[in-house]
Amino acid sequence: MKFFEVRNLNTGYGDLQILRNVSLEINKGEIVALLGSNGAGKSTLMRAIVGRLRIWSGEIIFNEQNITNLSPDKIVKLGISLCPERRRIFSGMTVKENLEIGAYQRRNGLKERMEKVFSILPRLYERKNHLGGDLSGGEQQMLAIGRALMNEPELLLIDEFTLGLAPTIVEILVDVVKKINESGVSILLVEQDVHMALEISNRAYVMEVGEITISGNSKELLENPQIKESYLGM
Amino acid sequence: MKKSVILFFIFIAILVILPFLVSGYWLRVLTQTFMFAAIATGSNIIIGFTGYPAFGNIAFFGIGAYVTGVLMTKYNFSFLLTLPLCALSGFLIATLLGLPLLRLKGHYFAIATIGVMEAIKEIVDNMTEITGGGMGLTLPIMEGEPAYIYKFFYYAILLIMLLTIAVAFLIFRSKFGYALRAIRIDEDAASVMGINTSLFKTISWAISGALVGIAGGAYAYWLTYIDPSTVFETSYSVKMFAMILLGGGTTVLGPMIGAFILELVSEFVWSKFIEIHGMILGMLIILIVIFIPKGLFETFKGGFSFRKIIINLRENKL
Amino acid sequence: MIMLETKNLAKKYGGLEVLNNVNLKVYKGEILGLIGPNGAGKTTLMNLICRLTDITRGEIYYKGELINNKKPYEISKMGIARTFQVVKPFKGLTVLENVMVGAFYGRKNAKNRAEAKDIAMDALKIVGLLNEKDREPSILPIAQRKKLELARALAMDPELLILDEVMAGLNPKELDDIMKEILLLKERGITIIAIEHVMKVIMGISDRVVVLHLGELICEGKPHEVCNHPQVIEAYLGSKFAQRGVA
Amino acid sequence: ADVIKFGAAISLTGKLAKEGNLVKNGYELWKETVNKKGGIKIGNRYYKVEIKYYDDESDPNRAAKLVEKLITEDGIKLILGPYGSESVFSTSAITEKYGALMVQGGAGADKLYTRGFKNLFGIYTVATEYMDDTLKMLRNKTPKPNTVAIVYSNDLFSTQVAQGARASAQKYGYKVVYYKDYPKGTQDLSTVIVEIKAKNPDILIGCGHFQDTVVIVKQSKDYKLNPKAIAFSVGPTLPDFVTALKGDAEYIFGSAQWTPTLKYKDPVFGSNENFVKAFKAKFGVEPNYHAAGGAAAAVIFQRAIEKAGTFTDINKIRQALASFNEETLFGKIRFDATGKVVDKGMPVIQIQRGQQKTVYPENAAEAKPVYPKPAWR
Amino acid sequence: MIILQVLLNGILLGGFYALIGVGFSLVWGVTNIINLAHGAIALLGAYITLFLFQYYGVDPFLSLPFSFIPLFIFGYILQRYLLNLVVKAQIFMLLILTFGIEIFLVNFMTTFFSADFRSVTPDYAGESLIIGDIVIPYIRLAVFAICILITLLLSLFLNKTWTGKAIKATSLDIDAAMMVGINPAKIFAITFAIASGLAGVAGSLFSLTQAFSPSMAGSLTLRAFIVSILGGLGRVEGALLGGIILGIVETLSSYIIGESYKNAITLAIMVLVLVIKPTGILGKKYFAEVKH
Ligand SMILES: Nc1ncnc2c1ncn2[C@@H]1O[C@H](COP(=O)(O)OP(=O)(O)OP(=O)(O)O)[C@@H](O)[C@H]1O
Ligand SMILES: Nc1ncnc2c1ncn2[C@@H]1O[C@H](COP(=O)(O)OP(=O)(O)OP(=O)(O)O)[C@@H](O)[C@H]1O
Ligand SMILES: CC(C)C[C@H](N)C(=O)O
Ligand SMILES: [Mg+2]
Ligand SMILES: [Mg+2]
Repeated sequence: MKFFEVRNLNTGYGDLQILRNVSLEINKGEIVALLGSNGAGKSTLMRAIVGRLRIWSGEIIFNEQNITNLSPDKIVKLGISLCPERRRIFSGMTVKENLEIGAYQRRNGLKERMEKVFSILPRLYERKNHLGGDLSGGEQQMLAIGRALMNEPELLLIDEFTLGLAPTIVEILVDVVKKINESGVSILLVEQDVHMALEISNRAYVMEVGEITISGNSKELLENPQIKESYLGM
Repeated sequence: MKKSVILFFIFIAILVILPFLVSGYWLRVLTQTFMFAAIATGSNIIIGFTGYPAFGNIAFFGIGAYVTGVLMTKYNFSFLLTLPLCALSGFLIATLLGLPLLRLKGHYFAIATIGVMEAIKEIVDNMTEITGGGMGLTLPIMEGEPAYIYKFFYYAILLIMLLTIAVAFLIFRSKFGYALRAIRIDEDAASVMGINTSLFKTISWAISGALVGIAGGAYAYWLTYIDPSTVFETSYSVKMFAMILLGGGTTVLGPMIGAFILELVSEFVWSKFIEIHGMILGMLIILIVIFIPKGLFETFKGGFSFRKIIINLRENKL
Repeated sequence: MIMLETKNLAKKYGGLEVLNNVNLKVYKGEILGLIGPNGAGKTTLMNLICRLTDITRGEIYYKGELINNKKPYEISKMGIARTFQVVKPFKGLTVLENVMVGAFYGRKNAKNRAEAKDIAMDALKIVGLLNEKDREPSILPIAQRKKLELARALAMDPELLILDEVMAGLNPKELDDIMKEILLLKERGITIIAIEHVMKVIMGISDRVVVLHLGELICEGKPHEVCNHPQVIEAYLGSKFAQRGVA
Repeated sequence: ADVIKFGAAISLTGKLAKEGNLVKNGYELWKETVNKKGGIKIGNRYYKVEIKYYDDESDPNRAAKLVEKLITEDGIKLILGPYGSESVFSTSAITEKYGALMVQGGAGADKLYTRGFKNLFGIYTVATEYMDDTLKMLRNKTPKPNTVAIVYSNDLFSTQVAQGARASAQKYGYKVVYYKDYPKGTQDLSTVIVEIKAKNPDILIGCGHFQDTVVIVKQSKDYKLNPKAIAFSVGPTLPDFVTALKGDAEYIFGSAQWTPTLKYKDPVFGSNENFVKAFKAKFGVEPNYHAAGGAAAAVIFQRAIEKAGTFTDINKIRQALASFNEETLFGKIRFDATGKVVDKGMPVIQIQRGQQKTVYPENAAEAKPVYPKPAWR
Repeated sequence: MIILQVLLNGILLGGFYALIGVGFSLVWGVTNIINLAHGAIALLGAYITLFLFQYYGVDPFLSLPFSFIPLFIFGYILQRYLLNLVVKAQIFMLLILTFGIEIFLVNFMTTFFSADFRSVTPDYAGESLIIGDIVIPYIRLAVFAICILITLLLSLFLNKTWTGKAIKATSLDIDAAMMVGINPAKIFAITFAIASGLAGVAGSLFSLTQAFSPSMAGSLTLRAFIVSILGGLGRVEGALLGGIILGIVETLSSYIIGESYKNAITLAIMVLVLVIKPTGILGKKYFAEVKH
């Protein structure tokens, strides 16, 4: 039985097909990295998984349930959360309100969960009464992750969480991601810092122009000559 | 592009010979259509090109109407002489208003222009000495046979429409036009590229005001009776906007096409369904927005197709 | 020769002091790397130089001339061009037309469409976007949109080019390519300020690096000097990075 | 078949729809009555009446366009007027230009007749004479009223009514203590009422439209403005006035171009009384002056055509109208050289026990005017 | 003394303006739709009250729930099945669309209720509280109190309930709202439903103090418009403040400068507020920033 699986997915925008026969799976407790150059379609795949994009054909299975073309709110309710590209936090709401609304589909035990999020991300606790929009980029990224955790997801999708962040912050966030994973959440990670992504993930997929071209164990991929040449610049 | 230009000239040629073929009423309907086409095309310079939704642009129409009206009745100006002055006053007033108002964006700008329009209307309404206030202004009736008079206005307003289109076209193709489009999309980016945004915005509104002002002047002499509530008419604003959107605001000819379709369709609707035409017109607008929200020009530039309608429908849905 | 200089420059947003007494010098012909933690005020500093936001205090000189009271469009005509961290392509215009706007109104000031087109094509060739010239920018992936920003700036024929994180989101391979292009620009005599969080890039292209932290310049020098500066490691690079060494 | 076609562009929708439809009802009843009698008689032949309607949406510009359509497309040169001075203004310019003929019973602005038009005939007593009879009637009452407040809507018709009212007030020796306008369509007049209250006038005259009168009455009551008489140019004559205001409508005066109780003979309906009966039978409600104006305009048009003996020779019909002198349900109608009706007078009505009662002129009065008006409870 | 009375009138009038404006402002702030049909919807409420009053003798104040509920449902359906189909189109398309709805509703009302001006006049209409020279009509006082009460309840609803918070979140960022499991289609519909319901209530109250006909829809919408601008989009407290300011400005300018300049002055003040503080007097950071 598969925890999460994408089978032969095809989709795109308007008339334009972006993803072609994409298949991928995630086992419970894993971190899976999704690599690929710009415009390969990684964010598109994430959008399709969370129901933001109509799927033309193929299917997505989560915990034995077919979630193909379910609406985003239902998918969130089932336990898949997305930390989108460019963070998208609610700038006009305080950190606390942002976290609260993250629990929109899981209202029980809100207090305890918020405690937990604060313990993973203590910086958020310090700023809990500030408006989201007033936070620095790194803090906003933490908030985005924290908000996703408020939904107690079983699967967390993270899209380019280090983009434009200072090295110190990246370091902290990498630790946060590892901690989240250790607490039992499976993670699908899209990341341009291929080195880092392969270091923290168990397995990885490489996507090129809408198709999965390489997949395998992360440690092995680090040594893969093709990867080395086209993604690590060596 | 080539093809649409040829089509446009054929279309104009037909319009030029039409007065010899149709009756006074249809001449009047067409004249009114030209008038709306001129208003929509002129307003589109600020609305569609520059991206500033001047919802109250009809203010300049009213101003033009009153300039012609007052000059002709109080100072015995000849009609043709008043038109440049209509343009001038539209230009000047838009320039003055532009300085404070063009700092606003989007909805806010739209509302501010509505406010300004209503305020100008009220001022005209209260300047009873000069404008006749709420009692309106009666212009001298043109000398001559009705047939002659109607052809005169037909051609005059057709010319005004063509002038407006020509100006819009020249702007669109020019360096200036690129600047306006850049401003529409992102003003910060435009300004660091070397575009003097506040100056250009103001000029574009001023040109727009001048063109709409001319249309207003012609209207006043054509109808011979104006009063504040008929020339500063909010529903004209709405109509103008509908025309721009229907045809497509990012194009030169879109507003004119919108004007022709909307005027002629409503003419049809009005004559066929006296009692419920209002409801039908409302439905029609709703349907247009749902099915061709990008405007006809944009949606069907590669030819008509249902697929495009469906794609649009999918895209705009929540 | 000093190209650009700020003297005691400060910026406040409401009560928040974002920049505080910044004295920055940029020399002709160099590539200056500007780094610093998120929210340090890097983008704000560039916005001040381009005169997009009001100066709270201090002066900015460009080639010896005080530019405090200039408008953004005047700045650009003086030869300063920039890219935006959050890309701002002109949607609805094609890639080529986007770049033509730069040619029309920048320092080049092209007189007609033909001239603007020539300039634009050159700029597109430099950044390698020629194949995309008739596409609509909003469907381009981020990397290409960043290239478009760059092409547009180049079409303005700048003397001083400000790059605000043009390389964020590129993978290592793509980074190598674009770094080479930037070095080529330097060879053409363009002075460049590059803001970047990717240290590999900063190390690879900068002649000099300055570090901005909490609105103040805390350090400046050769790239490797800066990297080993304890305050910079503390505030920005982090200990692990220091251990791992400069890539 | 032998028919005479009339045309009318009239407000069936929009802000004047109410009045427009009433005028149309008047036209319709006339058409039916005439046709029942065989039609319009020219020489020895009878011609059936047909009326072509268009809806001007209460927009004068549309009205002009539609009248042009009637003339050029439908070939109709006999135009029954639209409702409202603005529309009559714009459409009569069209009929004038095309040499078509208009008889209108829907507009009362004096300005209509100052343009030197030959082809426009109007049967409404003009605006400046509107309040004259009311002020005349009140001048000798006890306790003697001395002061008048006039408030009016800023539109062509109402402004002229107010001007006339002021002139009449001065003529009859009243002092005008308040004279101000408000913009057309205002919804709140509390400030105006409070200001008038401070002047404590004996008579309050409101020159506006129906909704304004309702607002003025409601707010007068709210703020205890208690003049000895309240009179409106338009409003009390509409049946809705009582429906909307109930008891508060009591004792308010209104000027009417016509009232159902007038005792005139009529060449088509026989008498005013018959007209009222026929109207009630057909539309289920008592007619008011809008409807009567429509019917009367049509009757006059018909009589002129019959006298001229032609329905195609506009010149002859015009002459017949210019020399018209006949009693109709609207009164004895004569036109002056500009085409406006003269010496028709303006009956005054008062709401008494929820009914419109004609209280002036004495020969048509059904009841005595109640004066002074009791204070609001 | 007159000035006091005038000010008081302005405040009382302002309560009504706040109620007509609050829903409009909410819809605008949350869905970015300028609902030109708002006034027409309010008039539907007025007709419901009139109908119940005339045929069943229902007291106008008791009829408020009867205008709220059907219009709430009407609003929900309108947004869910019509406006939601096009919300992502250019904002001005939506403007035209709501104008289409307005034309439709106004003509619908004209056809079915006729263009007549109507008014609801219960027996107690015209009773006033008199303190010295100052007159306070009871009905206006009651209308004012109800308006304030409803506005406050709405404010509580938005700040304390999950739905309220979801409305707030959706107004800030639709995409992000979807990420946390909010269904914006539903939230939009609820927002529009609330606004329509409240418009209906406002219309019911309107029928008590004024004469109304379908042709008045536009001027009601304009008032709602000004209130939203003055107070700040999507801000309940803003609408209250905006309403009262509008009321006072209207009565005061009418008193000082004259009734005939009232609208010009009101609009000039609106434009001034726009130019000085485009987010309105109570506009909050990050809310209702111009969205394109
Ligand atoms: N809304 C859209 N409409 C049309 N095309 C789009 C849209 N969004 C993305 N695309 C196109 O889809 C392709 C894949 O984009 P996507 O954002 O999924 O790439 P990505 O792998 O996430 O790249 P990046 O690393 O830059 O984030 C690109 O070619 C892009 O131009
Ligand atoms: N318009 C504004 N109003 C208020 N504060 C602002 C505004 N713009 C920027 N700031 C604040 O100023 C500070 C500096 O921001 P700036 O964008 O310059 O940082 P940066 O160094 O470019 O960061 P990054 O590396 O994340 O791009 C931040 O705290 C930011 O929140
Ligand atoms: C009430 C009518 C007698 C007058 C009409 N309102 C007009 O404009 O002339
Ligand atoms: Mg992506
Ligand atoms: Mg930055």
